[in-house]
Amino acid sequence: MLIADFPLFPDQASTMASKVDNLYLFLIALCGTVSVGVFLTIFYFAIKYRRRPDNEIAEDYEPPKILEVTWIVIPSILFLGIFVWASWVYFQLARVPDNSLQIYATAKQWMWKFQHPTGQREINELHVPVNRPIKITMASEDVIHSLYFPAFRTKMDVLPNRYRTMWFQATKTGRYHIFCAEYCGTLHSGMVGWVDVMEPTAYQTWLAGGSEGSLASQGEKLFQKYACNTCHTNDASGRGPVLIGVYGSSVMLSDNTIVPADDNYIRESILNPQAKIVKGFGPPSVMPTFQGQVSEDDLLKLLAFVKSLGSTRTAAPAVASPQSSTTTAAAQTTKEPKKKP
Amino acid sequence: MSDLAFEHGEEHPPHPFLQHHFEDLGQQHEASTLGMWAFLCTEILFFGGVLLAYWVYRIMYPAAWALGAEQQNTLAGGTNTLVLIVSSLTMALAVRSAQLNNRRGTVLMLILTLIFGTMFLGIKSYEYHAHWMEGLFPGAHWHWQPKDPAISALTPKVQLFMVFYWGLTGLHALHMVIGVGLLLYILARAWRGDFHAEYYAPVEVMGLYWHFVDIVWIFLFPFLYLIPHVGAHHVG
Amino acid sequence: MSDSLPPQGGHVHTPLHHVTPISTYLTVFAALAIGTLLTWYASTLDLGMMNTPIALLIAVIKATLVILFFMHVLHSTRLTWVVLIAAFLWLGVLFVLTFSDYLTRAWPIY
Amino acid sequence: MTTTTLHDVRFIEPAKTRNYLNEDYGFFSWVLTRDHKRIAILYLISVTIMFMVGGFFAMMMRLELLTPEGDLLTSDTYNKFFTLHGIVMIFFFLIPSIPAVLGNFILPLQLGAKDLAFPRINLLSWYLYIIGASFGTYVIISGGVDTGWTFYTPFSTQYSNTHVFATTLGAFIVGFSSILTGLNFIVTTHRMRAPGLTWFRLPLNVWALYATSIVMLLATPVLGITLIMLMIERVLHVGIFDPALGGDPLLYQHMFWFYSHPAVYIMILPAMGVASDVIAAFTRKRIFGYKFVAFSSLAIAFLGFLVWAHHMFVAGISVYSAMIFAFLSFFVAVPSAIKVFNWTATMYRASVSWQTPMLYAMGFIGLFTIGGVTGLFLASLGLDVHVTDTYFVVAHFHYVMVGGAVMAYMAGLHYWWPKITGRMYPEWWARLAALLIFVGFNLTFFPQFILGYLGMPRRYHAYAPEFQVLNVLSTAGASVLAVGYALPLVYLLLSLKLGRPAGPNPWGAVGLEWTTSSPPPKENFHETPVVTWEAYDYRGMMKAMGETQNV
Ligand code: HEA
Ligand code: HEA
Ligand code: HEC
Ligand code: CUA
Ligand SMILES: [Cu+2]
Repeated sequence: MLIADFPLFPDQASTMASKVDNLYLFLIALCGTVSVGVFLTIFYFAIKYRRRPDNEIAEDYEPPKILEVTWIVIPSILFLGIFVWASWVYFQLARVPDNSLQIYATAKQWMWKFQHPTGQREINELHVPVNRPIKITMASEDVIHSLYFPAFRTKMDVLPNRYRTMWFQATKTGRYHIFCAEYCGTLHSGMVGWVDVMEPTAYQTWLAGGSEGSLASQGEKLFQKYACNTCHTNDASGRGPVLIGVYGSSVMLSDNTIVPADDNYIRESILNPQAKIVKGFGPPSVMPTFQGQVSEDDLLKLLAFVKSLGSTRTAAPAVASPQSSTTTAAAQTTKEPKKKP
Repeated sequence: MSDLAFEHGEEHPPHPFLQHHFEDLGQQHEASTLGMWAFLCTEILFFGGVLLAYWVYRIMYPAAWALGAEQQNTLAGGTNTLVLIVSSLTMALAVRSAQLNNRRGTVLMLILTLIFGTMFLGIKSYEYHAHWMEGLFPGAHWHWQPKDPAISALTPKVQLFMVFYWGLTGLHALHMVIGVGLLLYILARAWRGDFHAEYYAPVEVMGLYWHFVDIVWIFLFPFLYLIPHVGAHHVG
Repeated sequence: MSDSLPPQGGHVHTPLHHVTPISTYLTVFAALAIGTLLTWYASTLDLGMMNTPIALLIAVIKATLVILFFMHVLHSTRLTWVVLIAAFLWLGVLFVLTFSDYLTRAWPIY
Repeated sequence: MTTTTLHDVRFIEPAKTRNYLNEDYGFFSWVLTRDHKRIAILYLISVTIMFMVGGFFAMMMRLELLTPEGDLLTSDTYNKFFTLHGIVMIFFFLIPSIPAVLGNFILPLQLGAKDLAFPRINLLSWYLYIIGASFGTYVIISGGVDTGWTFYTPFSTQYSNTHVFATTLGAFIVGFSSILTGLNFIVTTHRMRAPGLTWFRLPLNVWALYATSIVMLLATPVLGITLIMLMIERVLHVGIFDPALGGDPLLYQHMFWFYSHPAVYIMILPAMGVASDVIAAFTRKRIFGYKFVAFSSLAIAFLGFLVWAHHMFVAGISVYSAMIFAFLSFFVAVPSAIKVFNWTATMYRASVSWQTPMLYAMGFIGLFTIGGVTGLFLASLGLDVHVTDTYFVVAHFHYVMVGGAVMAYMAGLHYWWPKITGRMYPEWWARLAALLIFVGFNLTFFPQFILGYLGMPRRYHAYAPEFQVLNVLSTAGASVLAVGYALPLVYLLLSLKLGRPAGPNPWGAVGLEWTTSSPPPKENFHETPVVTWEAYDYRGMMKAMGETQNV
């Protein structure tokens, strides 16, 4: 597929790449045949039946009507097939595998910031191990961006004020493009970077290089800095609910609705505590809003910390919050990325 | 093929209000009413767009919406609903009078419609004034806060509600103002005696427009003034 | 006009318009006024989840009355019906398909 | 007054007959005219200017993209250029092009009417267009706008510090111009058909314009209100679409595409109508499966409303919703397929003339097919994730819009030019231009498919060096294309003076517009026509012609 000096086909460097490419090649074959067929037929008719003195008047002939049915039914069936195939690929792109390595990303005009659970931070560079599913949780600090890995055939818009997750599993080591695919202002075309896919051992060495402590431990420091710990203590004595085991559980709210405590819930709890108030703690909630005080990066660290509390939940038998019954039920949904071995 | 030629027999002189490109008044009448209906389709989708946004956020922020509706003067809104319905009735009667060659009836009913329409706008401006004074105008001038400080977090969402309140009622009021202008024009023509059983399309078209504006309000009243606190009494 | 031709094309020759009796107008008006009071009254009751649907239902009935009688759709051509139904159909498309996203999103609310 | 018939072939100098052009003179007889034909000319002039403006931005972009580095334009300038290119080409050129120019001129003629139903509203919509375009021009002169033609929030409402307000206001106003045109067409088609002209005797162009008008009438208001909400948000800083204040940027996208997807059918449906008329005229055949083609226009108009969120597959809509929209997207392709195959089948055992309009029409079928099937690539969920917001999309929409709609516009312009001006254009120059446009077009946009699949994102002012070769090809193609478009500008203008008088029906085409003199008289027909023949009744016409010749 490669012509010496310039490529006609992108690198296939993820588990999804060949699946997307197969669909693409199939569509080229099918649609190519149809388009070329239409082209040639027109051209052939235009020459064969060109207007000549003996052909001034078109023949009094209509093709059989059954043709009409043919070209309604056959394309419809083909379309249905393509739709099913394409949706199958889409589902795979959308479903994050359970054992993924967690990475956080923040988009802002005009750079990508990545944070590893072990605390490494990178800008416009991303180091990942090969053959390991990587899950990226991301949000934007300003406008909509889109994180695009052409070699992995995946991209996703990054929205302000909301976490979204995407995933990929690289299959080939090397350096591949990262692009911002959603127009985001002046330096949109400069919002690019590289993803470095490394052998697991090389990745370990890279990880061992400088870090300010794991993301969760940085989050713990922030937890103290923002005085969260004054209310969220480890026993039920504080003014706020105990946060141990909250992540991944289902929380009963003061209006008796139950919501899952996922990334976006934690985020909202910090930025806008009044929006969803835990039963027994209001309304109103005494928790102040941290909107405008905590940066996206710090939010991610706090999130990582709250998540790390979740994973120890089985060990800590403490009653997590006033409605412990709901937390136990949801404990098995907690999918924590494995810590650094 | 000369049968294609169309022989145009000499007919009686054309009606003064028959436009040159129509064959007869019937065709012209049908064209104007269809035109107005088509225009109303556009209007339905126009209001529909804001209403869509309104509903999306109403479902997202029920408490703020309820709180926003609480700030409205239901008495004024309800009165206005009735005023508008009366004006719709008089408008319908104006069309009827025109259909029946009743010039005086037409003029009278149009004047009544005009009065009620203006009355609506009067009450509306009274409400607007009150909102403005209370700081319920979104943007830089906003200074409203809920009485209960515990729910002050809802303020930005209430502001969003008020955006829709001003937007929807403003759009509606704009239509009313245009309607009043059109009414004046139609009234002048009715006064002059332009309309009769065979030529009353302008009155009919005016009526369609006026009733449509009334229908919009029929929806706006419950949407903006009467939102219940569904299962969220704790916030209010 | 040659009479042998079918009255095709857009030519309608006589304005054949229905004149609605005053009593109908008054009845409709009364229904609208009652509907208004009813909406207001219903909103003062706590009907739980039913408040919104009821308010909507009353509004739809009122609007239908205005359309059918004040706007003469009841006695209008089929075309008018088609035009009207088209508008509401499209409005429905706008709402239904948009909500097909919002109501199935994992996290619809910020 | 004489009687005109189908095959009345008199070659009178246009200037010597009484017609809409020489009825009266002077500036005000034009800018205050209520004659649909003159309004069409006004539109023709304005739309052509806009095309040149949009083309200028396109050429500047292509020059910038000659090299990977951003060397010719600054990134801000580049961003403004693609935004202005998109806005000018879509709102000020393509949407009004076929409907407001060709439709305005031809629709009443094809219906046998003296004018559109509301001549004054027709003039009003031209003025609205001009006011909107003035806002556009003001923006261009005073520093531009950089949001992309899609005005995505929150960038457009909170971050961009260019002229977003004036631009959206301009787009809003042109929107009303388009609504009023649609309204006029619908009423005219229903109420002003000549005696005997039943629905199934209408040329397919009328069906297409009718379907287009439905879309204009029902989609445009939603854009209007969305832009108003955007303006309010921008001025008042309230959170209608700003997530920081509780708004949802995806709601903006839903509402924008609720208009803008159907809008692509506003562009392509009239193109399909023109293609149908041209193909029938230059094959001297009735379009195969007339009713299928007619109803597929309506089907496209309706189905086109159900697919808008296929522009949002990676934007954050729910997976289920994405599936619904993808599924429906495939089904909007079925009526398009019907048309493509029926046009092709029409050419079977036909009498195909290779005159310019037909060349454009054949180009249209081929390029629209390529553009359309790549639309299917994009509707394929899993594949769209990779190619969305890349040059693959850019190539797709230029194939449908330039290869499809603009080609058809050129076809129609040449086909009806003799009717509009009373003069013939120079055939050989026209064929040369058609060829140049076809070749240049493919050279410009085919490489972009490959670029897109390679992963080159759109709206990029500088790009990775490995993409250069294909970009150079594309720029080279664009230069050929520019020459191709410059030619008609010259020879069409010259033909006004030098062109051979055309006579009422230079193509031997069937249709009411060809039964009146060229240029038509002010009231279109010397006598109200009565229709007794089916649409595209070429056999009937030929027979009649043979008979009269034998007499
Ligand atoms: C005239 C304009 C026009 C037309 C007609 C179309 C037609 C279609 N478009 Fe296109 N589209 C645009 C203009 C247009 N589009 C624009 C401007 C954008 C980008 C906007 C932006 O982001 O700036 C876009 C973007 C766009 C996207 C979003 C891409 C993205 O951003 O990720 C998608 C996704 O589904 C799409 C799909 C389609 C489909 C399915 C059709 C169908 O209607 C096509 C149907 C036609 C055919 C399919 C061809 C004929 C059929 C046959 C010959 C049948 C035989 C085929 C087989 C059996 C395989 N288009
Ligand atoms: C009707 C719509 C239409 C038309 C006709 C065109 C025509 C062209 N377009 Fe455009 N295009 C869009 C609609 C259209 N485009 C849209 C909607 C976008 C997306 C914008 C966005 O992202 O927001 C886009 C984006 C777009 C891009 C992508 C920019 C980017 O994402 O970074 C490019 C790049 O090559 C491009 C190129 C061209 C070219 C070369 C032409 C050529 O066909 C133009 C040729 C025409 C002329 C050159 C003018 C006529 C010529 C003369 C009168 C002769 C004299 C003039 C000269 C010699 C200069 N267009
Ligand atoms: C003044 C006391 C106070 C402070 C300071 C405080 N919180 Fe809270 N927090 C509460 C209360 C009370 C609740 C329960 C009511 C609610 O949901 O708003 C709560 C709820 C939460 C929840 C949801 C818990 C659940 O069980 O669902 C999270 C997560 C949280 N807080 C995180 C934080 C973080 C992180 C900080 C610091 C940046 C912080 N809080 C600071 C009082 C506080
Ligand atoms: Cu960030 Cu584009
Ligand atoms: Cu689309």
